[in-house]
Amino acid sequence: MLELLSLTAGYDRRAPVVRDVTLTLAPGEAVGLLGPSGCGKSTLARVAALLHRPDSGRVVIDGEPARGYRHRAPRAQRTAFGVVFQQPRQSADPRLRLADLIAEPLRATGRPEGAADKAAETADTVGLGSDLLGRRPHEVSDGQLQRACLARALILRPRYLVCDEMTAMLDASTTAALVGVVEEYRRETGAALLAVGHDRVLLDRWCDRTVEWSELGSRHDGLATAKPPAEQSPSVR
Amino acid sequence: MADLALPTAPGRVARTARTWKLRISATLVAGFVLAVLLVPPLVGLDEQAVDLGAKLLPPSLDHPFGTDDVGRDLLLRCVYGLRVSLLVGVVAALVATVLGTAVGAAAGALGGWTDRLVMRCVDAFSSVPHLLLGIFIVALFRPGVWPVVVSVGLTHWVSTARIVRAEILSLRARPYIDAAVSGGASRLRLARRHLIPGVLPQAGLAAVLMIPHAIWHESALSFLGLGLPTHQASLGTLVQSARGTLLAGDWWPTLFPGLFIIVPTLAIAGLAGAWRERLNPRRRSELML
Amino acid sequence: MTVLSVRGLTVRFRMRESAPVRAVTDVSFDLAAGECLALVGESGCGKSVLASALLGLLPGNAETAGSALLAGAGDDPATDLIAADEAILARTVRGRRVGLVPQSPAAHLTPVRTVRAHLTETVRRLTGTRGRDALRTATEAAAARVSFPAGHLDRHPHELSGGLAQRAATALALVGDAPLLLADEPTTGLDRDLVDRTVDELRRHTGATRALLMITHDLAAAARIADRVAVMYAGRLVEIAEADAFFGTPGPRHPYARGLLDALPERAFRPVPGRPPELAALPAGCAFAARCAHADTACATQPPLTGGLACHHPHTAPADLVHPPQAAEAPGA
Amino acid sequence: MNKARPGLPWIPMARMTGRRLLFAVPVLLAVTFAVFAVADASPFDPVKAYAGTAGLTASQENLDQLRANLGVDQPLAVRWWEWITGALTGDLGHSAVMRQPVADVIAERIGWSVLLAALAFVVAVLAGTTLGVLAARRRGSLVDRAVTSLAYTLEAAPTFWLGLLAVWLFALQLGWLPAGGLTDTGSTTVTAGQLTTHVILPAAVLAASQLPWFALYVRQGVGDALDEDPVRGARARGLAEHTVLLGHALRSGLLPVLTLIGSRVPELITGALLVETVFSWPGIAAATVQAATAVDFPLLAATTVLATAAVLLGNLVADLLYGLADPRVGFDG
Amino acid sequence: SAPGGGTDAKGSATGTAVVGIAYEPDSLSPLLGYGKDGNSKIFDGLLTHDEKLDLQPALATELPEISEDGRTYTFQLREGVTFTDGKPFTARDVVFTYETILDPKTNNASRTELDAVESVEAKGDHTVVFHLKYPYAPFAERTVLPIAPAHIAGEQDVNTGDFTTKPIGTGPYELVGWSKGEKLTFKANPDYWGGAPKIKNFTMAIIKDDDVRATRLRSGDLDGAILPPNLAKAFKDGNTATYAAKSFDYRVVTLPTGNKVTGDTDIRRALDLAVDREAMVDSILDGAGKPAYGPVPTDSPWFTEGTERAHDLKAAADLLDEAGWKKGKDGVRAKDGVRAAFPLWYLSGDKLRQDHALSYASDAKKLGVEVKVQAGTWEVIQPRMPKDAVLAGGGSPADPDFDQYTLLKSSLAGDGFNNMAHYDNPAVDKALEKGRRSGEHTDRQAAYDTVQRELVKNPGYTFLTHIDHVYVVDKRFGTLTTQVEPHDHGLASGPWWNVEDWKPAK
Ligand SMILES: Nc1ncnc2c1ncn2[C@@H]1O[C@H](COP(=O)(O)OP(=O)(O)OP(=O)(O)O)[C@@H](O)[C@H]1O
Ligand SMILES: Nc1ncnc2c1ncn2[C@@H]1O[C@H](COP(=O)(O)OP(=O)(O)OP(=O)(O)O)[C@@H](O)[C@H]1O
Ligand SMILES: [Mg+2]
Ligand SMILES: [Mg+2]
Repeated sequence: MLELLSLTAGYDRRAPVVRDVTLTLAPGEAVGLLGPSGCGKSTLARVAALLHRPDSGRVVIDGEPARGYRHRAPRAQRTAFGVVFQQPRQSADPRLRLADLIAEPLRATGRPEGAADKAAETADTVGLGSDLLGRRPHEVSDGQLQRACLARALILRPRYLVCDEMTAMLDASTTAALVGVVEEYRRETGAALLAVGHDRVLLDRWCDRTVEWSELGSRHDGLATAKPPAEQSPSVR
Repeated sequence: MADLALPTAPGRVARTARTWKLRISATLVAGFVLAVLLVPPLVGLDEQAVDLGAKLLPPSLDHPFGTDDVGRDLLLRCVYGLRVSLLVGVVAALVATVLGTAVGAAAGALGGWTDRLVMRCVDAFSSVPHLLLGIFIVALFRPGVWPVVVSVGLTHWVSTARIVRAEILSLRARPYIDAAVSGGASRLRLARRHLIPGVLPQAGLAAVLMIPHAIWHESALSFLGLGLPTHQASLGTLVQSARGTLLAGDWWPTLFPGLFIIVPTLAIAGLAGAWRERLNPRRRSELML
Repeated sequence: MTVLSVRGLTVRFRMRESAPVRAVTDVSFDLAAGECLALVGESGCGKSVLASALLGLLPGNAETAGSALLAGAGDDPATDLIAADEAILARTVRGRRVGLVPQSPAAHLTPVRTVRAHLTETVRRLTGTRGRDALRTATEAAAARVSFPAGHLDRHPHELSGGLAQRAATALALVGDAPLLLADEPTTGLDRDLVDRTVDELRRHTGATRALLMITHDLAAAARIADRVAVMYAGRLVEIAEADAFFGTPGPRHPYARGLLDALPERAFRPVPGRPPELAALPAGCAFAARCAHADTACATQPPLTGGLACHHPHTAPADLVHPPQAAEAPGA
Repeated sequence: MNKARPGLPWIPMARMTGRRLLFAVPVLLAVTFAVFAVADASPFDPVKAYAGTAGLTASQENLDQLRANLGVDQPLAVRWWEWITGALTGDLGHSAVMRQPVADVIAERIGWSVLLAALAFVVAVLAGTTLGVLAARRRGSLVDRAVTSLAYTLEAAPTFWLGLLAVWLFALQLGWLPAGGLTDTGSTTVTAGQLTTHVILPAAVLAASQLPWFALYVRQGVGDALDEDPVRGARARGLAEHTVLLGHALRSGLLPVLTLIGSRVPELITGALLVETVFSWPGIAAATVQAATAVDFPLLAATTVLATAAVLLGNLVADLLYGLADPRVGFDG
Repeated sequence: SAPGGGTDAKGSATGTAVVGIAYEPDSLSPLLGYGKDGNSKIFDGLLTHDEKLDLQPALATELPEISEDGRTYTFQLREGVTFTDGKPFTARDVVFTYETILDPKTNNASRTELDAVESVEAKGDHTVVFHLKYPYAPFAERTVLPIAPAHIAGEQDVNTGDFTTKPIGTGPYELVGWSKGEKLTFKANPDYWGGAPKIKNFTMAIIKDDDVRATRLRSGDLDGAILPPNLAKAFKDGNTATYAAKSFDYRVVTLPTGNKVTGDTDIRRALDLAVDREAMVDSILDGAGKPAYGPVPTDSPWFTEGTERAHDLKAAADLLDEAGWKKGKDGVRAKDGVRAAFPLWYLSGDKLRQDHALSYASDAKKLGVEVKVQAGTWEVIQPRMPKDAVLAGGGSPADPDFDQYTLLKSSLAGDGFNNMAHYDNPAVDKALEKGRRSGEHTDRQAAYDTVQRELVKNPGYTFLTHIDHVYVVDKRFGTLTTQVEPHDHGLASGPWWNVEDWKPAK
């Protein structure tokens, strides 16, 4: 069970992006998170995955409060999350071949034996061919890279998956395929899922429940809101 | 078929040029290294033998590089000098680069107060004028190769450290670092796997530049009368002591040692460039190797 | 009037160790003024490479063949985008005659400069606007056009959310009012509202004189504004159809295209079976054969693109109900 | 949350400056003590240095008396403490080699050194950056090779060598510039005109010796940036080549260059020392060597404090600049 | 030529001279040692040297009156001489100068040179009497030492006061400015008692690097400069004259008594025969010098005829063979298990000494003696002097006592840089003592002859060369002269030793 309790987070203490948000993922539950662009979904996802320290509030993982964020979080807590980031280009180290990219978490957590095979296997499940594994990120398409990122997120067999607009730049078939992969994985492991997205139809179809950003108790104002910014901006024609 | 219609891209020409450059660099480096390793055991050089009768002979078959102002064969001295200078240059560059990268990476990757403390120590270190420390170190021991190596190595790691740290600070904010953290990477792993490879080009450039710079230091110390014993052949001392003859119109005692500094440096730089691109291939350079 | 006419465009990437990657093979199509062509296809099939090829921005290991004739307009003569040299492309084509919304917008912004700096600079270069105030106004107008909040103009790329970066990139691409706009997934990261507004803006921008090539996976968005849809598979165009026919009845004719539509969450949400072929080792015949339920021995030869379709066993809809798309007629020959 | 027009981030910058000032005190104390300690440990004998050539024939008794007179027979810590306390009250002590109060030595010379070094540094940064950008533009081209070779050659060329060559060429062969000194050798007053002609050669030589690092780092930074997506984006927008180079590639690749601004200061001082010797430039750097070999503690400590201050300042400026240049780095440090 | 600094500008201003020198004085105060050997420009001594190095009166009206026992020197002072601040010069200034130098509180490293002085006494305004502790024949030579004004220098700290950098004297020139590390500028003293100098403005540019100095001379920036012989060779055009000043400046290898090899008289003598001095003069000095067989140059009146030794490798080898130094397998001789090998140090950075050391080693090698050349700073070398050979330099022309006593006297062995070889020869000691105390020239000549002959029998030093100091000066100053120069040749030497007497051509 993952509890996000009255989280307030952002990049400037005076103007937090996420305000007082509470969200709970029951064990094995898949929750879709919908919200307008720029409202703070990715920020929330990063906080949930212990990658960003909130200004206030708590993250409780299976009853155990998070003891820190980023490196301060114990490795076991950090690796309980598999994260697929919104922008695959940015979240892949340009120097690593896809095979290493996928295997890196295994090696980083001290399990280098058989990492390559395991990586190839996982790559296969997400539909990456072996010839792509030898390439570097700039030699593959964005969609292919996103598949590699999904494989990387799955390889440590996390208990929680955080997918931040994982399918935003994927075609329908690939989307369906990757959702299938995630579902298959969840069936196998009983992992819970937080899927961030814009596509209500997709999330409804994919997740056990879909929540709207506005329902999360987050009061927000300023520009990055559900209200289209254009309506506030005087310079719009 | 469309495949047949494909013209030769300009990339292919560039590739051959690159390959050639790499080959030439590699050959040169290998040649110099071999010369340095093989010649001294084969042809002994009495560092203190002079032949006042054969003073300042221009290049000839007997003396391909000519002789210096006390009649010593310049070719042999250049080879011996390269041996000393490569030792000075390479060791000093290694010390400076390894130390600098380690410290810079530690400061940059750990951040916070560690960073501040370490960087202030680096500041303190870097504020000791290089030549001054060189003078003291050389004076503490006696003039020779190791004091020069130590003095260059000990003073020059700081700039590498600062460059590495700055780059790491910038790399640290990249999203793929988040991914690595989430993948369970420890700080050390993060530094080793993601941050340091990212700064290696910078550190490598510093290392390559340090080689001629160390030779420079060695000759600057001899200029101040504190370097290697001036009768011992090193490229720095050769260049330094050839100045007088150049003004008197004899060019060879300057030209050849000068070439012996610059050509190996360029060759090493060429190799380093190739290595760098292999390590860090990017869109454009990918094919050119 | 034809804005862009692509003939036999082929792009290969030479690889150091493996066989060359045939990212785009023998692609031909025309794009008329006022037209919006949606290019769809499975991830990795070569859509972005096609767009890059049209801008001459391919990486160094790419080899190209074929032609892409950009119609002349005003003072500009017609230009073959594939053959033109870098100087011409840089000075007269990019930004001015061909605009691009890149697929990873955040990665295509310079990390150390603000969005405003990017926009202002582009506005100055492409529209010739001068003067602080004029530039400021023009910058903000450009941002507003794609609903980029003015308050975020002074942020650096890494401080933007995915959707904001996407909007910034779109704003940048629209500045030049180019006759041909290449939009590579212009709607990723945007919520439904914004998607609609963005594509409408793109459509409006296209008007009657400009052309839009929109690469997208978002079939809803494509349906909303596209005149025609092109389906790409393994580097080849396999079908070009009128959008109404494609999304409505009778629907696509190529089995792959049908599978693609079936994968939509609002439909079967079932992926096309099998996996995309490796572009470095394409079969001699139809690349889709391995995944196709209808495949037989005929599929061992490459089907030509005729009548807007390249398939030996097209879906047999009552073909007579469909007007043969005219534009698709022209290339194949 | 609406960020107003962004001025400079004054507050973090001020905080960083403050922290640095605080740190400067222990650093300065440590450095002066280290200098005293190292000088004390060095085999150089202040008394012999003071006596000069006369010392070679002086009797031991005479030398011992001198040692007592100069006060260098006291323990190291005592001398350091006296110097520090003296310095705090504004008395920097008396220089034995210069036979002058240290304050006078510095006052007379520092201006000239700062003039020389600052001029050279500005030239080195500008010229180095320009050459680096030119080289990076087309890697492997003739320009690139020329710049790279030049840079490595300059790096290897001993400064006194360059100086000699410059004098030979510009003063002797061409007769354009005077060969050395602060003013014409015969004149007794310092005029601006003379100063200008006299500073050109030494400054140029010093700049040339500092230039390789800038040129090569810029070349590398810009070259790498040119291969990356942001530049692709900038190109796609149709920006002018110089904007792409300077506004995007250079801006991204600027970080190491800014770092060099701080960390080249010690090298600059080292170079100045040799240049001042070669050109008979009456600056402080040349005095430093004399102070070192003569183990002139007060002068050595004072010049070290100056050098340290220069380095700390250089580093602070560099750190502030890269906080500004790369928002991802910030002002923590 | 350089704009503004070129010869055109100066061609008209013939009253101006700019010379380039390699050394910079530490201080300009005579009390701290400046100008102690005369020619100080700003100051005068009681006496001065002429071109032949004979003593001539300066601030004194004539040479001193010496008492019978040689322990009292009486000087009559010139009247009407003023310092450049207008104050008159009197006996008080003389007493002040000498007493201050003798005061241990004064940081004067050459105080030892006045060791013989017991007291100085003014008799009235214009008479000064020196009382010596012991008869010291060359004492008058020491009184070329410049006289400082008591009314200025006496008012401030002698070691740190202003006077050390802004001196006032009675000399032909006044200091205009001293830009340390760059130049010293002088202007003529119009009221000089010896007549106002023709060269109105005189500048000494301090250029440490030989090559730069040569280049600046070539560029017309300088009117004259001291140069190493190989660089001076290039100045053969019509506008410059080259002067090779004879000197007492020798290069010598110390053969320390404490070392089993160098302390061996046979080895010493063999080396003395084996070195090829002519070759060194020709190649290393480009002909600008003479072979040295002892501290006294062969053309000095103090030189003992017949002490020259020809280069004779064979004789040297025979000598060693006879003495039992037999060649071993490695070509190095040995005797009683002692290899004939020793280190030879030279001052690092000094090319002249390096080349001498290397040629010495090469010559020794031919003889079967292994000399290992090493470089170091004085700090490194000094502690090793009792055992290791050093390539040293020295020489003082004014009186043979000045350098021979400190070089050879056994009681001074190891005292600072005195008697570096720890030379110990009772006959020499006796002769040195006699030469220093005797007032009779013939006695002194005999004494120094003894020294030179002893040095042939037991050469504790291998003297190599006497070096000419080479100067290149613009011809428009006419034909100039040089003095015989000492080892240290700073401001006071060179053709400008008497710049106040130059008569530039119009
Ligand atoms: N590193 C950062 N520094 C400052 N502000 C940031 C940073 N990252 C994001 N922001 C701002 O925080 C807000 C929320 O960003 P976030 O990425 O969480 O949005 P999002 O809901 O994921 O939007 P999208 O759907 O467009 O991806 C945005 O206004 C964004 O500009
Ligand atoms: N530099 C390169 N070197 C080698 N292969 C490349 C390179 N760039 C792209 N490719 C390959 O070319 C093919 C087409 O890539 P492209 O980026 O056009 O795909 P796409 O259709 O845009 O897919 P997506 O929807 O995932 O963005 C992919 O299979 C990719 O692996
Ligand atoms: Mg987001
Ligand atoms: Mg794509």
